[in-house]
Amino acid sequence: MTAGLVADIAVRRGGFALELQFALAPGATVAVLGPNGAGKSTLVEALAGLVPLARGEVVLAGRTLERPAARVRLSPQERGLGVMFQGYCLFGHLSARDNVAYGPRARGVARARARAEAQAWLERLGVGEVGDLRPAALSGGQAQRVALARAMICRPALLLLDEPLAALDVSARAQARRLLAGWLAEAAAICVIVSHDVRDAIALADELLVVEAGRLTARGTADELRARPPTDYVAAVLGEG
Amino acid sequence: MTAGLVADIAVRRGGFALELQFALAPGATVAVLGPNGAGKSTLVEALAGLVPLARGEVVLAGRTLERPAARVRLSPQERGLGVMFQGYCLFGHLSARDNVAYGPRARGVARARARAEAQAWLERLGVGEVGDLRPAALSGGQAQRVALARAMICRPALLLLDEPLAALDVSARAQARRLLAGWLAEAAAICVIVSHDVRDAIALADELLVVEAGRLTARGTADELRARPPTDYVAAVLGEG
Amino acid sequence: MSLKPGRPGHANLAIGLLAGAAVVFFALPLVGLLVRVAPAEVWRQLTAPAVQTALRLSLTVSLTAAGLSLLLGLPLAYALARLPFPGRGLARALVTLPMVLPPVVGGTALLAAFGRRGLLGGPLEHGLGVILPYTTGAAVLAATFVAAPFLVITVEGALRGLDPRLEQAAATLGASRLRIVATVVLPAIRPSLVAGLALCWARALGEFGATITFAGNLQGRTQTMPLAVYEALHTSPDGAVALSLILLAVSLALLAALRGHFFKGG
Amino acid sequence: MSLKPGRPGHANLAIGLLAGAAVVFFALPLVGLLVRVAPAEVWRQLTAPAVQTALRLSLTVSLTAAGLSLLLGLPLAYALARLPFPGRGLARALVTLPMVLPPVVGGTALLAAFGRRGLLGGPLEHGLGVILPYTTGAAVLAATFVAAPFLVITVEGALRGLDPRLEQAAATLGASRLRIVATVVLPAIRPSLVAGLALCWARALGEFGATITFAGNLQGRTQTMPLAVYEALHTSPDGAVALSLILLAVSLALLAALRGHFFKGG
Amino acid sequence: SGAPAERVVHVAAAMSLKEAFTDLEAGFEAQHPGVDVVFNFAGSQTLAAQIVAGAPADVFASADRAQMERAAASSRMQPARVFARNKLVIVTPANDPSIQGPADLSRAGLRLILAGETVPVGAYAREALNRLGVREAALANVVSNEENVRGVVGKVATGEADAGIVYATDVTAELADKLRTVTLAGADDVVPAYEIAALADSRQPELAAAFVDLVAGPAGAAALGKRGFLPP
Ligand SMILES: Nc1ncnc2c1ncn2[C@@H]1O[C@H](COP(=O)(O)OP(=O)(O)OP(=O)(O)O)[C@@H](O)[C@H]1O
Ligand SMILES: Nc1ncnc2c1ncn2[C@@H]1O[C@H](COP(=O)(O)OP(=O)(O)OP(=O)(O)O)[C@@H](O)[C@H]1O
Ligand SMILES: [Mg+2]
Ligand SMILES: [Mg+2]
Repeated sequence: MTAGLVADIAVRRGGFALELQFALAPGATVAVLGPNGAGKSTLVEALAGLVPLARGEVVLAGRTLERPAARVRLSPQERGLGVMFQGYCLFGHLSARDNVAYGPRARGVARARARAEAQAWLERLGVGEVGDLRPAALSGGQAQRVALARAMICRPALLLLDEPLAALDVSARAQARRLLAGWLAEAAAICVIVSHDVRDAIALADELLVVEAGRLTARGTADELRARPPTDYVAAVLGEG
Repeated sequence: MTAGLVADIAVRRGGFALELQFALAPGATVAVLGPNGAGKSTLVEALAGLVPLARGEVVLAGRTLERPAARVRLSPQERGLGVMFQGYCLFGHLSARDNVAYGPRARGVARARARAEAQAWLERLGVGEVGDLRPAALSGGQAQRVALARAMICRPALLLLDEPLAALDVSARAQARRLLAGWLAEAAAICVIVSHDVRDAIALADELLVVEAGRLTARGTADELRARPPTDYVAAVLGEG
Repeated sequence: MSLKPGRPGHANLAIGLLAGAAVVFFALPLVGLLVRVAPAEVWRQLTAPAVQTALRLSLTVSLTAAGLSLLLGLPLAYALARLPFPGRGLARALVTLPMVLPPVVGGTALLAAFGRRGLLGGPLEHGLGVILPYTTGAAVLAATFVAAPFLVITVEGALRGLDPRLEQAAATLGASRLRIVATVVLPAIRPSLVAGLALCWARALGEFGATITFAGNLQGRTQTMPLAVYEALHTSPDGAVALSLILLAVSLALLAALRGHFFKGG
Repeated sequence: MSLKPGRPGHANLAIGLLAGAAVVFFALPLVGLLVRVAPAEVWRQLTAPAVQTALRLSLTVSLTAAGLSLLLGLPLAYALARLPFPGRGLARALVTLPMVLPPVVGGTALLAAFGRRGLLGGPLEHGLGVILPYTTGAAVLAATFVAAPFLVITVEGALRGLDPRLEQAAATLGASRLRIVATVVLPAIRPSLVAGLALCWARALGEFGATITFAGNLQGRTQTMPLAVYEALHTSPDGAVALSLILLAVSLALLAALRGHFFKGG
Repeated sequence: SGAPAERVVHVAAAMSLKEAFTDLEAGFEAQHPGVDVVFNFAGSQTLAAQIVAGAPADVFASADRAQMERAAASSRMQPARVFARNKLVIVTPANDPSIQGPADLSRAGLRLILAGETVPVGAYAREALNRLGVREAALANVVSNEENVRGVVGKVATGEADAGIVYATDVTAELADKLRTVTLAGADDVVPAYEIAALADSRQPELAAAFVDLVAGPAGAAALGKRGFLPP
């Protein structure tokens, strides 16, 4: 039994199959790279408990989150997660601030305190001025930062970020990277960051996982992978960074 | 009266105001760069006729699309557009193929021909295998390419693309860039590409327009702007490319 | 604490209990009816020619009313939800009123409008030679009057909840407004549209008070199943219950077919 | 060709024409009623103590029924749309049946279930000392039985159309299922929820047949406005119409308040 | 009905007349070839409302004078004739022998059902109770004022009420085993009367008159008598 994350994942979705295993040490941050449709978002959803495993298991800090063979499956609520979705999934009827405050509120924090904390997060990410706007009135980059704040505010044990910086402009991206890096260094959380931008991946993660067509095809630091790229995709993507 | 696009735009949206003027020659492709919340998507929506102008005018190839002073406002249908939205806006009840075929069908193309054409576009963009899937079953990059195909298939006189490549992986991005560049060279269309990736902008556009806080702050080729960046943002963003 | 798949948590339990109570509340009266009536009686009624006539008429009238409700109600719902026009609030209120009016008064109101001495009765009779009361057409109008609001209100609610950006995207692709409604709006709200149509049709099928007042109770012409039930109640309560069970069975079959068609596997 | 803002195109015209026809169709009968009745008669009725009693009772009964419908109907709608359970299709069909049943037969069914000689009547009477028929409670049950299905079906339709990813996002944020329903699901379908509630309440307010059959007609206890209207129809048709207008005015006010509350500026 | 007839006579008749009038239909149509009698059975007040609003009827048969007068106020009616009478009885559930006469209706705790005072049978019942001197006490036992006589019969037959007052003709063969009948001894002079009239603006005045004559004549008396109605 390890203190980190053990993921042995087999998921079917329509015609697509995801099958991979990996283990992460406590406090580790990995970036998941891979071509479109490789299964990165599916991996995030499987870890979050939103798509059921066909086989395998997910164990976090010694606690079994899911193991179909033993008919164990914790609900997303019980997993202690923070998830940022690729499509954001903001609540359309709530203001940006109340979107961010949603997690704390669900965990019993009083409304005023939750809102104040949410506003602080928005400001840290450079979008303090959109607190009162509904998601429909947010620009793409503003919405992405609201979604990022919503995932991080609860200090989860497992943080899953799906393309957290893809819509951000230069300065917002630098700011968000700094914030994320600082938070990860300080928190004991395990963090899985999906990104197709290899520079973001290298800046944020200790290690890279490469997923192609539903399989783990490479794992290592950027330098290791650049030195011996196991697939064409790895060579191409690291050539960019 | 010019044969190209004349845009003199003033739009209010909640507390945000967009005010800028520019003219483009026939066949021109420009990239619009700018920080998050600067008004890039609002510009696209104004040109498309989805948000009304408060003042100003839009004239395309000598035809007035909108001029509030004369109480003229063509509907989006009458403008001869192709628009790719930042949030894609795919039709959830249609397959990817039928999403792409929607424009031709609306213009009277027979179902079978429209579908065949749509499938050809999907294949050109490297997502031929998702033709039968609904948008909810698409990965982020797949959905983006479906949206791109949907905007381009009708050979519009004015093509508006809002972050067309943001979710694409290395190889898909290269493929899409090539396709787009080829199409633009061949078609007589005017194309406005919103992007926060300066490399995409440089690869695709003859000229860059920079929008900051609702105003046009710079215009020129990448080299011109790099040589004399008028604002910090321009310097930062061109430092990246 | 670990949850096996499908094992309900506390909330599921609460929701399940209340939902179960609701099902029991709806089921019990129907069971009560069922145990009261001998199957032989149902069979006897089902094979009676008068009953078959009433059943056919009920289906014709209620389906025509549902069709009319679609024809008039969908544009109205769309206009209420999407086209700003003066008096919109009033129009919306107007549409809800037939639901509140006791049906018998609804029939009186229809007479006041379309009866021979009504507002339009004279022009209709002398201009077009049409006398509405006592005709199958009157039964259809009565059913439409009481049932269409259910479609309008349901669809309008769904339209208000629909993201307008889908319609905008379709507009930029060159689709006319009618095409957008047919190919984007209606498919996007299909579950609510089906619900509204089911409500509307069911209400038309069960309609009684406005029909007997405006269209009379004429066998073969305006005597729908609810009117036949009413007539039977007078002489043979068990026969009336048997008739109602037949009506229920028919509507169950039709609703199941409707849902099966629109929600495969639902 | 240039379009000025707000000038309708062909499709707008077609939609507008049909919507206008619908409005006329709904308005004409009401106008017919209005011109028939002298304002003095409305005033006379409004100030009659018996009418005030009936009005108060109608509001009490219909609002309680709407509340009960929410309490039982929302969980049922949620279960039907989101929780797979055996017999779900049957349960859904069951809920639609009270809409199709002629209300008088609905009342008979309620008697068969909760009457003194009904399935539960014995246990209720001897176990709890409760005799339901002829009580205000019976009127509430009758109204709930016929009206709740409108809420359930409308809300279920809206739930089916709702993107389940919002609920998933809320679950990852640690919200319990009840919290998700209250803070994400219901707000997201609010327009349909309001529509369903309006339909349900209006149907409860207009309810007549099941009430008189199951609860009887006793002033101050079970004589709601529709029953009072029906009684007046025998002797004073104009009085009955005046009563109906009062009922309409009250429901208009309440519906306007409901919509005003839920859709500011709608 | 049957083959499409050239001429149609619309007869609007009180619901309680359904069986007797239906018995008369075939004979009338045989006497008048090419004529189709179409009945509209409903509560008298519903029919009166239709006539006031101009519904196209030829004959109206009402269960009481009040609704006939309402219809006549529209000046569409010919003079009316009484063509049948009825009798009031007390009904109780078949298995409940406790009620023996009108005096038992004032027993405390009894669940008594009457038609509303505006419904003909309800008005007659109150008048009868008045004659019998038990009006106040009996009315205190009323748990529901039904909209029509069928509601009274149904509730007593299912045992939801202990007693009701209805027309003798309402205890049909189908209900005979569910109901026990007790005579309202002492109120024999309260006699419900049915009225019939042709409409003045009938498009078939001769046929309408002929149908009225049939109902008010010997054939009508026989058919009505068979269903338990009393002669006028
Ligand atoms: N609900 C679903 N039903 C069926 N197939 C699905 C579903 N969701 C995803 N898929 C398929 O699974 C595959 C993996 O999708 P996924 O979203 O995990 O890719 P991804 O690696 O995140 O790609 P991207 O970089 O484009 O976001 C795709 O081929 C997609 O079409
Ligand atoms: N419907 C709306 N109502 C009110 N304000 C809006 C609305 N839509 C956009 N805005 C505001 O307008 C400003 C410009 O938004 P826009 O979407 O045009 O930015 P953008 O340049 O596209 O940014 P990004 O790169 O993040 O996509 C933002 O501050 C946003 O909050
Ligand atoms: Mg993805
Ligand atoms: Mg944007």
